[in-house]
Amino acid sequence: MDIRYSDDELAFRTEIKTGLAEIVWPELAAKVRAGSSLEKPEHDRFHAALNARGWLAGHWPTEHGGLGWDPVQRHIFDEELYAADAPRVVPFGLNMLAPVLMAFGSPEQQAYHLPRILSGEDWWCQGYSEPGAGSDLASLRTRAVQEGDSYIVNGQKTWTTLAQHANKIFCLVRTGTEGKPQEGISFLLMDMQAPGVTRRPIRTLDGGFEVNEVFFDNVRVPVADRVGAENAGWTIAKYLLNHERTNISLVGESTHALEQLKAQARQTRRRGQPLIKNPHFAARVIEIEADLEAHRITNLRMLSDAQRKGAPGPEVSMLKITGTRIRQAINDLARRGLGPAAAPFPSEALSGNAALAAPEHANAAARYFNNRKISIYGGSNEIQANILAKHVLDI
Amino acid sequence: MDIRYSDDELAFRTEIKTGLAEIVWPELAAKVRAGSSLEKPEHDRFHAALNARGWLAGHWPTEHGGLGWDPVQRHIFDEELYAADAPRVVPFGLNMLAPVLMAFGSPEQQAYHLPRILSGEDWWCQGYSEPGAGSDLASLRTRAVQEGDSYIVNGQKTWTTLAQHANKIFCLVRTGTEGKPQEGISFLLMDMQAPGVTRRPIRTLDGGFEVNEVFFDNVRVPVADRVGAENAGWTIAKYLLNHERTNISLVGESTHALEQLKAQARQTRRRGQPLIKNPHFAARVIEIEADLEAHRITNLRMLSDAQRKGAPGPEVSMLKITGTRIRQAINDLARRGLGPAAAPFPSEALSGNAALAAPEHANAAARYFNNRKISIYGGSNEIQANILAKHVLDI
Amino acid sequence: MDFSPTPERQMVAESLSRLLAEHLDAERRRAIAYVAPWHDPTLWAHLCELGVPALLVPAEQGGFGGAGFDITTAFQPLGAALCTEPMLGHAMALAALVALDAPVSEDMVSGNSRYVLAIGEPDVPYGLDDLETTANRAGDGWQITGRKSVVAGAQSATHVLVAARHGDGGIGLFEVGADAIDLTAYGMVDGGGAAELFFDATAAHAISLEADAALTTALTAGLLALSAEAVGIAERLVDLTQDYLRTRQQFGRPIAKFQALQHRAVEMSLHLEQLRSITVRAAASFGTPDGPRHAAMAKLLVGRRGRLIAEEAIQLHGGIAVTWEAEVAHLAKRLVMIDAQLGDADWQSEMLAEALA
Amino acid sequence: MDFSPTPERQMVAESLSRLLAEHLDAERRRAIAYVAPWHDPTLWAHLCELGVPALLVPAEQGGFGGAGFDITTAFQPLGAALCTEPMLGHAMALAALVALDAPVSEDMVSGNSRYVLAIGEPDVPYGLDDLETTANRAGDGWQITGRKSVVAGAQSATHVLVAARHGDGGIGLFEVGADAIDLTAYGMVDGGGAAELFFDATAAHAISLEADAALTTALTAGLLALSAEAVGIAERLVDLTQDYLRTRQQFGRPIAKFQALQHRAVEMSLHLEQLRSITVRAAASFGTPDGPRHAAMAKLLVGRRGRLIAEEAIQLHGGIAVTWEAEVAHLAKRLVMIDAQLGDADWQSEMLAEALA
Repeated sequence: MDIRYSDDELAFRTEIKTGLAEIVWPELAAKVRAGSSLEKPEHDRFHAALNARGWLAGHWPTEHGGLGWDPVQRHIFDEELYAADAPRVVPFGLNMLAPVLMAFGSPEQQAYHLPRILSGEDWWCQGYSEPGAGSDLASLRTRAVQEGDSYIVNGQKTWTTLAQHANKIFCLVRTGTEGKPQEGISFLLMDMQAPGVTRRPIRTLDGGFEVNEVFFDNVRVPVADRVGAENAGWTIAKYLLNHERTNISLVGESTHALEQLKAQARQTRRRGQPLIKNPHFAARVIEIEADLEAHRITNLRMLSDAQRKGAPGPEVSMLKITGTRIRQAINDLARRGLGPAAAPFPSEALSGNAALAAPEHANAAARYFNNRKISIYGGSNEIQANILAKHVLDI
Repeated sequence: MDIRYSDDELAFRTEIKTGLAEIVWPELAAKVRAGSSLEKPEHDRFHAALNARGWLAGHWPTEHGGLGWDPVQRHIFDEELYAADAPRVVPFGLNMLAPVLMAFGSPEQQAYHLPRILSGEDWWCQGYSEPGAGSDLASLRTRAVQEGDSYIVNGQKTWTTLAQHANKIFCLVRTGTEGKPQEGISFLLMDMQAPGVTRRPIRTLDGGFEVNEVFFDNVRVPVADRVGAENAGWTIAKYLLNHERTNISLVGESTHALEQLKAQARQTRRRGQPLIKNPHFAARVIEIEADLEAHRITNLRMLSDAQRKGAPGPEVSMLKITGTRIRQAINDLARRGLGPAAAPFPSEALSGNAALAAPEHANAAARYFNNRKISIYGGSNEIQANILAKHVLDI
Repeated sequence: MDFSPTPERQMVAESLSRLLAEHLDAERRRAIAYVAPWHDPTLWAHLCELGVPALLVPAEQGGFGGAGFDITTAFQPLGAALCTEPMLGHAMALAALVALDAPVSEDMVSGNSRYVLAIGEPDVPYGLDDLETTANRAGDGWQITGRKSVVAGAQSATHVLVAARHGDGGIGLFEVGADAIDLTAYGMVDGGGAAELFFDATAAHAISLEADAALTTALTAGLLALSAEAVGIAERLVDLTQDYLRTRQQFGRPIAKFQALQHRAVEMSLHLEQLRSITVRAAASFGTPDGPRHAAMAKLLVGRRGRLIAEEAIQLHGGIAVTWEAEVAHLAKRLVMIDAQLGDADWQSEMLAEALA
Repeated sequence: MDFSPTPERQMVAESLSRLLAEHLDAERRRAIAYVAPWHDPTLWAHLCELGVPALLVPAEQGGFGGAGFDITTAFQPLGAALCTEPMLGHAMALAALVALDAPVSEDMVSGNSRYVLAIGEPDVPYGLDDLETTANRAGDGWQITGRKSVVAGAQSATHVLVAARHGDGGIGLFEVGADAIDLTAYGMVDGGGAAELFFDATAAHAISLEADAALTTALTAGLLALSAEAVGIAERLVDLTQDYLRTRQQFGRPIAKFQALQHRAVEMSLHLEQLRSITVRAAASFGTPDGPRHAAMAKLLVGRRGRLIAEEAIQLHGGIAVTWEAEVAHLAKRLVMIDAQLGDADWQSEMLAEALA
C-alpha cells in the first residue's frame, strides 16, 4: 500500500498550479471567493484560456483532442482549480455531452460537435428533468413525433442549469409509448434558438438565477441530431449519470471551503476571542475535517480502482452521499459561524463601514440554502441510497 | 393553559414521597441505585409493603380494589418511585394481565385472579414473543388444540422477563389456522408448574439473567382458563399493547438517571477539574436535559388528554420512541463519562482500594448495553414509527 | 393541569390567523418581505388594531396580557404566516420597560410608535456580558457611542432603546429617536429588514442605569417569542411535507408509500412535538426564576431540531423546494435563520452549562 | 498510488485470519474472554509463532515490520476475531522502546515475555499532560509511587513499562517486573482482562527520563492499532447485519425488503467506509509528523461512527442481539468500548482542536 502521489503526479500538480496562477485573473478569483455568479464573457474567457493549454479537455482521450488524463490527474486538476479560486468548468458540454458523443455519437456528430464544445462556440445545457419527473426519469413526458426527416418536439424541461447562456440543449424525449416506460426514450441534440423554444428563469430560494424552465412548442429537430438509435436513450442516460457521478465527491471544493471556514473562524471574534477557540465550534470543524480526510482517501481509493478497472461501480453512490453531506456541513457551519451577520443579503448595501464580514464569507447563508440542492439533484441522496441498498443487500 | 400540578396533586405527591421513605429500606435503595438484580424475596417484601397502603394497585378502579388513580396521579407515583430509589413494580400481573381481566375476563376469573395478584400469591409473566415472531405477533406458532375441556399446548415462548420467579404465565397461542394469521389467536392463563412446562434462562449481552425461554410440551390447560372468546386473542393483545405503552415515556426513570449522571460528572475529575465542566460533556448533558424537559411536557399533555378522552391514541408511539432515545442517551453518556473505568465488570473485585467509581455508577457500561433492549421490546421503535407513519400520513 | 388555551387567547389567536390569512398570503408575503422597508405599514396597523402590542403588556401598564402564553399566542400565528412586521423588537422593548416598571406610553401600547431594542454588536452578537457600546453623561443627558448590529426591525422603528455600558461598568438602557441615528438598513435572506446602527456621541435619554435584569427579561421574552414563531413555522413545514408526500407521485405511486420517507416524516413530527412542548414549558415559566433557563432550552431545541425540520422539509420536497416560488423554501429559511437571533443553539447550551457545574 | 496491500502483508493477514478461525471460533472466544486470565496463553503462543509481535518491530531491532500498515495488518484480523490476547499493550511497549532506540530483547520480539505499557490513571485516563504517578531516585535505581488504572492486558504481563513524572517534572519510562506490583486483575464487559496497578515506592529501572516523544509515538501506535481493530469488528458487524436482513423474515418477507431498514444498512456501510479510509490515512502517516494527528482523527471517527454501527447492528438484529449467545452482541460491545481506550472521541477532538487555533 502506498497512498502517496507519484513523482509524475506531483510534477503534474505543480504544472497545473503554476499555469492556473497565470490564467486566473484577480477579479475572477474575487468573484469566485465571494460566491458571486459569473457573467457569460467571464466563463468564456476562462474556458478559452484553459483550452489554449489543452486543459479544458485534459481528460478527453487523445483521439478526440484531449490529453488523456487519468482519473487521478483529473482529480488533481479539480483540486487545483479550487485552490486557485478558479470557477468550476461548466460541465454540460465538456463532461456530459462529450462522453456521450464519444460513446454513442456518429463520426459526423463527433466531428461536428466536439470541436465546437472546445472552442466555446456551443454552450450546451442539459434537458433531463421535467416537472413531475425529478428522480424518476422513466416517467418523462416531453414527446418527439417523427414527421419526415424531423422530430416535432413538445413538452417542458426544468432545472436547466445556466440555460440562459446556452445555445444548445441535449434532451431526453419520449419517442415510444410501448413496453416499459424507460424503453421509449431517445436522446436529441437541439438548438435553443430554434422556433418554438422558450426559456424562463427559475429564481432559487436564495434569490439567485442559475436554473431555468425550457419549453418546447412544436420544435423541429432533424432526425440526424438524434444520438444513438431511436428508443435507446435510457442506455445513454444511465451511462451519462454514471459519468456525471465520477466527479461528485466534491473533495476539491470541500477542502477549499473548509480552509475558508477556518479563516473565517479565526477572524470572527466571540466573547473576546477568535471563534475558532470556541470548543463547540472547533469540535464541529474537527469532525468535518476528519470526515473529509477519510472521504478524500475513499475518493482516491475509488479513483485508483477506476484507473485499474475502467468504469466506476455503484460504490460511487457513496461518494455522492458522503461528499454532499460534508459539503453541506461546511456550508452550515460557515453560516452558523457568522451568527446574525449571516442573515442580511450582502448584495444589499453591506459595503463600506456597514460591512459585517469579508466578502468571501458574507454570502454564507445564501450559499448554505443554495447548496441544499446538491443532495437533491443528479440523483437525490435517497436514490443513491436505493442503489447502494440493492448493491449491499443483493436485493 | 395551566401546566402546574393542582394542589390536590401536590398533596398526593407529598403523601407518596413520605410513604415511600418509610417503605424503602436502605439495602434495597442501594441495590436499586447500583442497578443490581433483586432477589424474589426483596420484590415480594416491597410489593407487600405497597399493597399494605393500597398503592400497589392504586391505579386500579375502586370496584376491583384499587384507588382509582388518574393518569396524572399514576405518573406522580411513578416519578416518586424513582426519586426514592425504589424498584419498578413488576408489571406483568398488575399492569398487564389485570386490565385484560377487567376488560375481557369472566367474573369468576376476576374474582379468583385479581386478589392473588395483589397478595403476591401469583407472580405472572408474559408469553408473547416467540423465536421468529418478535415484532410480528401475527406469525406466532405456539399451538393449543382442544381436547375435551382442555387445550393441549405445544411450542415455545422467549424473552419472558423474570419467568424465573413466576408461577403463572399468560400466553398468546394459536387456536385456529383459517382466515388472516391474526384471527386464530387465543389468550390463555397457564400454570408454570404444570407438567410439560420448562424454562431456560437467557443470558443477556451484559452477562445478566432476567429473560427466559419457556417451552411447552403437551401442557394441559383448562378451557376455563382462556380469557375472552376463542380466536379473540388478537383484540386482547392489541388492547394490552396499548396499555403497556401508557407507562412507556420513562420520564420518571430518565429524570432520576439524569440526576445520577450529573452527580457522577461532578465527582469525576478530568484534566484537573470536574467532568461536568468539560464543555463537550456539559453540552451533551444540557441537550438531554432540554429534550427530557420537552418530553416531560409531551407526556403530561398526553396524560392530560388521556384523562379527558379515555384511551390513549397512536401518539403514545411518540412517547415510546422519544422516551427510549432519551433514556439510552443518558445510559450512553454515563458510560462515556466514566471513560476506561466503565469497562471492568464491577462484580469482579472492584471493591476496596481498587474501586473505580461509586457503586451506583460503576455499572454504567453494562446498563448501557442492557438498555439497548428498550428500543427493541414492547414493539420496536421501527414498529412505532410505522404506526406513527400510518397516523400522520393517513396511509 | 390543563393544556388547552384560555378562551380569550384562543380567540385572539384565531383572529390573528384570520387577519394574516386575509392580508398576507404567500405571494403577497414575498412581495413585502424582500423589498424595502421589508414590512407593510398597513399590516402593522392592522395588527395593532387587533391589539397585538397590547397583548404583550400587562393590565397595570395599559395592556391586556404580558404573560408567557400571551407572547406565544401572538408569535405562533405570526410565524406560521412568515410575517415580517417588526413585532419582535417592539415586544422586547416592551418587556424591558415593563420589567423596569418604567412608563409605557399609550402610543407604544397601541403600536403607533414602533420600538426596537438594540443589544447585539458585531463582535458580541449574543448576550450582555461583553457589550462594548458606551454611554457617557453630557449635561443633563447622555451620549451613546458604538455600533449595534443586525437589529431586526430597526429599519422601520420610530424609537430605539439601546443597551450600553456606562461609567461605572453597569449596563443601562437608553432611548434614542430613530432619526438621530446613523442607520444602514437592509433586507434579510429570510425576509424582513434589519439595520446597522452607528452611534457617535449620539444624544440619548437614560431610562435606567441598572438594566441588567430587565434586559435579561427582555431577552427571555425574545427567546420565547422566537420559539413560538419557530413552532408556527415548523407546524406549517410538517403539514406541507406530509401533504406533499401524500400527493407527489414517483415510480407510479405516492411517495408516502416509501417506508424510508415515512420514517423521516415521523422524525419530523417527533422534532415538532419536542419544539411544541419545550415552548409550552418556557411560556409557563416566563416571569418565574426558571424563565430564562427554560427559554434557553426552547431556543436550543429550536436551533437544533428546527434546522433538521427545515432541511428535511426541503429534501423530501426535492427540487421544487429550492425555488423562490415555493412556500416551503421561505418557511425553511426563516426557521433556520431564527437560530442566529438572540443566541444560537451552541450559545444557549453554553449559558445553560454555566449553571450546571 | 496503490491501495492494495503488499503481497507479504496480504500473506500475514491471511495466515493470521486462518489461525484465528481455527483457534478462536465464537464459542471458544466467549469461553476465554470472560474467564480469568481472560486470554489463552496457548493462543498467545500461536500468535507469536506466526510472528505477530515481530511484525510490530523494525528489522534494525530484530523484527520484520514496524510500519503503520504492519500494525493494521495485525490488528484488523485480531479485531474481526474479537481476540483478547494482550497484544495492544505489547505493541505499545514495543513502539515506545523502538522510538527511544532502546534495546528490545529477543524475548520481547518473540513474545516469550509479555509487556504492557501503563500510562492512564484514575483521574487522568487519557493523555500524558497531567499524570500524577511519580518516580524518585533510590540508590542506583528508582522507586515508583502511584496508581495506573484499567491497564488492558496487565493481568497477564510479565513486564510493565510505566510512564511516571520524575524530579525535574519530565516524564520518564520505567520498567518493573510484574511480580513486584500490587495488582488487582479483573475482566471487562467487552471481554479480555485488565488490572489496577498500585505502586508504593516500587523498585524500578529507568529506561529513559525524556520519554514524552516516545510515549506519544506509542500512543499513536495504540490509536492506530485500536482503529484497525475497530475496522475489523465493524466489517463483521456490517456483514452480519446485511446477512440477517437478507435472511430474517417478518410480515411474510425478508426484512431487507423494508426500505427504511435498507437505508439504515446503507448508513452502516457509509460509516464503515469512513472508518476504513481514515485508518488507511493514519497507517500511511504513522512515523511522519502527521502521524499523531491522523491517528487522532481515526480514533475520533471510530468513537463516533463505531458506536453508531454497533447500535444499529443491535437494533436491526432485534432481540437476538442482546443475548450472550449472539456474536453480534460481543462485536458491538467491543466496538463501543474501544472508544474508552487511549482517549475517546471527545478527547481526540479536543486534542485536534488545540492544534487548530
